[in-house]
Amino acid sequence: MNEENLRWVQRIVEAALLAAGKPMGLDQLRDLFDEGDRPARQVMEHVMFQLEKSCEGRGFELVRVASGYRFQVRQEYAPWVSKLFEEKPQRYSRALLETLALIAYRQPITRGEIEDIRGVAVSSNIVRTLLEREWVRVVGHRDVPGRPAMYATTKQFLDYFNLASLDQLPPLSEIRDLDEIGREIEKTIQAEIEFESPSDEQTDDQTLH
Amino acid sequence: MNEENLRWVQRIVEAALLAAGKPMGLDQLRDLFDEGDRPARQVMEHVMFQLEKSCEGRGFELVRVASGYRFQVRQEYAPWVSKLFEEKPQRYSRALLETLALIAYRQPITRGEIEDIRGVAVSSNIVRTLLEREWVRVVGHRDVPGRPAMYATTKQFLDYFNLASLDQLPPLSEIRDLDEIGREIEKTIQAEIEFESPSDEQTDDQTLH
Amino acid sequence: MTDESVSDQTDVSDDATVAETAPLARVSGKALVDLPSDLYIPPDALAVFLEAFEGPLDLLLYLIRRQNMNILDIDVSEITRQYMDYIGAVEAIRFELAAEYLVMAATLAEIKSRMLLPRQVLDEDDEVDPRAELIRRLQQYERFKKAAEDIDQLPRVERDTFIGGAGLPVLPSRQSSPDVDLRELLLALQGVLQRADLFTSHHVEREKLSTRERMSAILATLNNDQFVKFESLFTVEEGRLGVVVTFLATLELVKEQLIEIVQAEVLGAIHIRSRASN
Repeated sequence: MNEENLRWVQRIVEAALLAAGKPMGLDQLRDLFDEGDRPARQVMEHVMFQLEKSCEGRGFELVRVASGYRFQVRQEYAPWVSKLFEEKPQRYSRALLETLALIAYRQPITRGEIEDIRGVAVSSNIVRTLLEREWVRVVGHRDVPGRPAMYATTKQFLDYFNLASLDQLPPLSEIRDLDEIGREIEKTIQAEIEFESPSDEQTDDQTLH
Repeated sequence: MNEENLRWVQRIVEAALLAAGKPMGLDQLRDLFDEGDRPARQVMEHVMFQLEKSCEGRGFELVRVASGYRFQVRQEYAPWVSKLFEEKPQRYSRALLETLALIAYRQPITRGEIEDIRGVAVSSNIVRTLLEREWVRVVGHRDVPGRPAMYATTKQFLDYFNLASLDQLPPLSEIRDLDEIGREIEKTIQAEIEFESPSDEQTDDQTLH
Repeated sequence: MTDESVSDQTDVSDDATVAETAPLARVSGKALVDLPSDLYIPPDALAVFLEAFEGPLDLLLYLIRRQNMNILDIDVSEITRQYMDYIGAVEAIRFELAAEYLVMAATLAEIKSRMLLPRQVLDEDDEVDPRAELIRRLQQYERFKKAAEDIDQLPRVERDTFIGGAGLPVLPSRQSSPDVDLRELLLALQGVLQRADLFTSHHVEREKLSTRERMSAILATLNNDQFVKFESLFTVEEGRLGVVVTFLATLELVKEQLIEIVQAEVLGAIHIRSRASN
């Protein structure tokens, strides 16, 4: 494919992405072309790269999220652009975000398992909101009494938070092994008994790793 | 206003026009800026001119309509963009399929004869759809009062279903107890439904380990 | 390695920032960042106070952080005392207290009593040490609490970014036809036949479909009132089978009174003409 052809593909892809107003996958974009003109995947990847470059120094950028590519306003201009919309962006409660985090990092997970970790009941409202926003969906039922639904996140969830895949979520903090904790406690208790007072000096080497 | 400043205004205006999804007047655009930063109308006109130029050779352009400016996909890319909005074809009704099947097996056949076998009237819409699709054609008129048209299947019908001749269809006597076909079709339809639901494939690769 | 830095941030030892950046609650517009240290809490504030927590684990984490303690090194006696004080205060004003808070109170009480017992009791115990179990739960909860905060910080659509779109040019209308599976067609036919059987029982004969196909073809050839030579219906290329099919189709057409056959003289040419017409 020559230069002129590549630019032609690029303009059509650009036009389509702007017309769609939602993310489009490489294959969806390729399907817009008639069979004879359809660019190979490799060509498309090159085109997407060029398109990305063409947005340098502009008010928008090309971003790849879970369901494909989309043009979006650069984050630095959001303060001005947000004035276009009267409604303030929605804030989400901690309970909702914690539930969402558990589903995102621990999927597939049941409501009961979420409640075990959070230590409180999960309100039906929260689950409903997450389902209605299409951030989570039911992917099956656990084979235990009551057959509770198992939840997982969707591509829409990733799209909304500007992620291409779950790997891009901020990493979870490490957790100490239970046996290890047990041994630490043994030691501490030992120390407490010996000195008959809780020892503050130990704090440093007990820091999480 | 210096060059750098102008480009900054241009990027914000560009971002706002892309996000707005509707035409924006010059004053609406100026209102996005805080009073201290607000560009004069003259400056804005210059910015709009620059913006227009920046779309040269791209898939979209800046157009001026009655209520202001907006980005629009270039007309020449309409043929590709229109594929985005292609409606998914509906399924044919059972009545249509029955009519088509009877024409295939009992041709040449009149509408009245089809109605006799099906026990219900055949709507003109069905016949028109089949004629438009060029799956059936009129091969004559029966010499009875009303001179009803006699329908037969076409070569296109055979081509569509990958048949060399009607003989390759199973004989009527076999069709009466084709329970297996029923089961297979159920499966196919089920598979199609699953395939169509957008976020099904992701379960596996989204699972965190 | 990246995990390490994250866990450093979550470490309770540098906790002070958390209380500052995340107000516990708002009481009539004012951020409630810290709780009154004496235990006299006005009833209104106490209600808000409880709402500010996502449950007993969250409350415990708060207490631990306020004491500048490491989760792994909780002074159970002190934390239990503070927790009970809050629970007691809430109960005193007879707020409905969620069961989870009371269960936690019982757990804390159990841990405290165990620690007061001589050591051999702990040793002979095979089940999970309740203090270790509590620490595990606190750690587990805290990492997801942190994860929730992280998710909230991710740039998101409608707040930190906006999707770009442009107006559409005039689009040509496109229509596409539904796809049909042959088996769908056969299934439909089966349905008709079953229904038709209710009315007539011998509608279905053994019949070569090619005959009916040929009937249509012959009718299409006889498209005006002209007579056509009978022989012209046959082509050599089709071979013997083709001849038979055409012949059967002709007979069927005669039977259905769709064509007429004329022979002007004995052994003369046979002509056919459509009785149907176009």
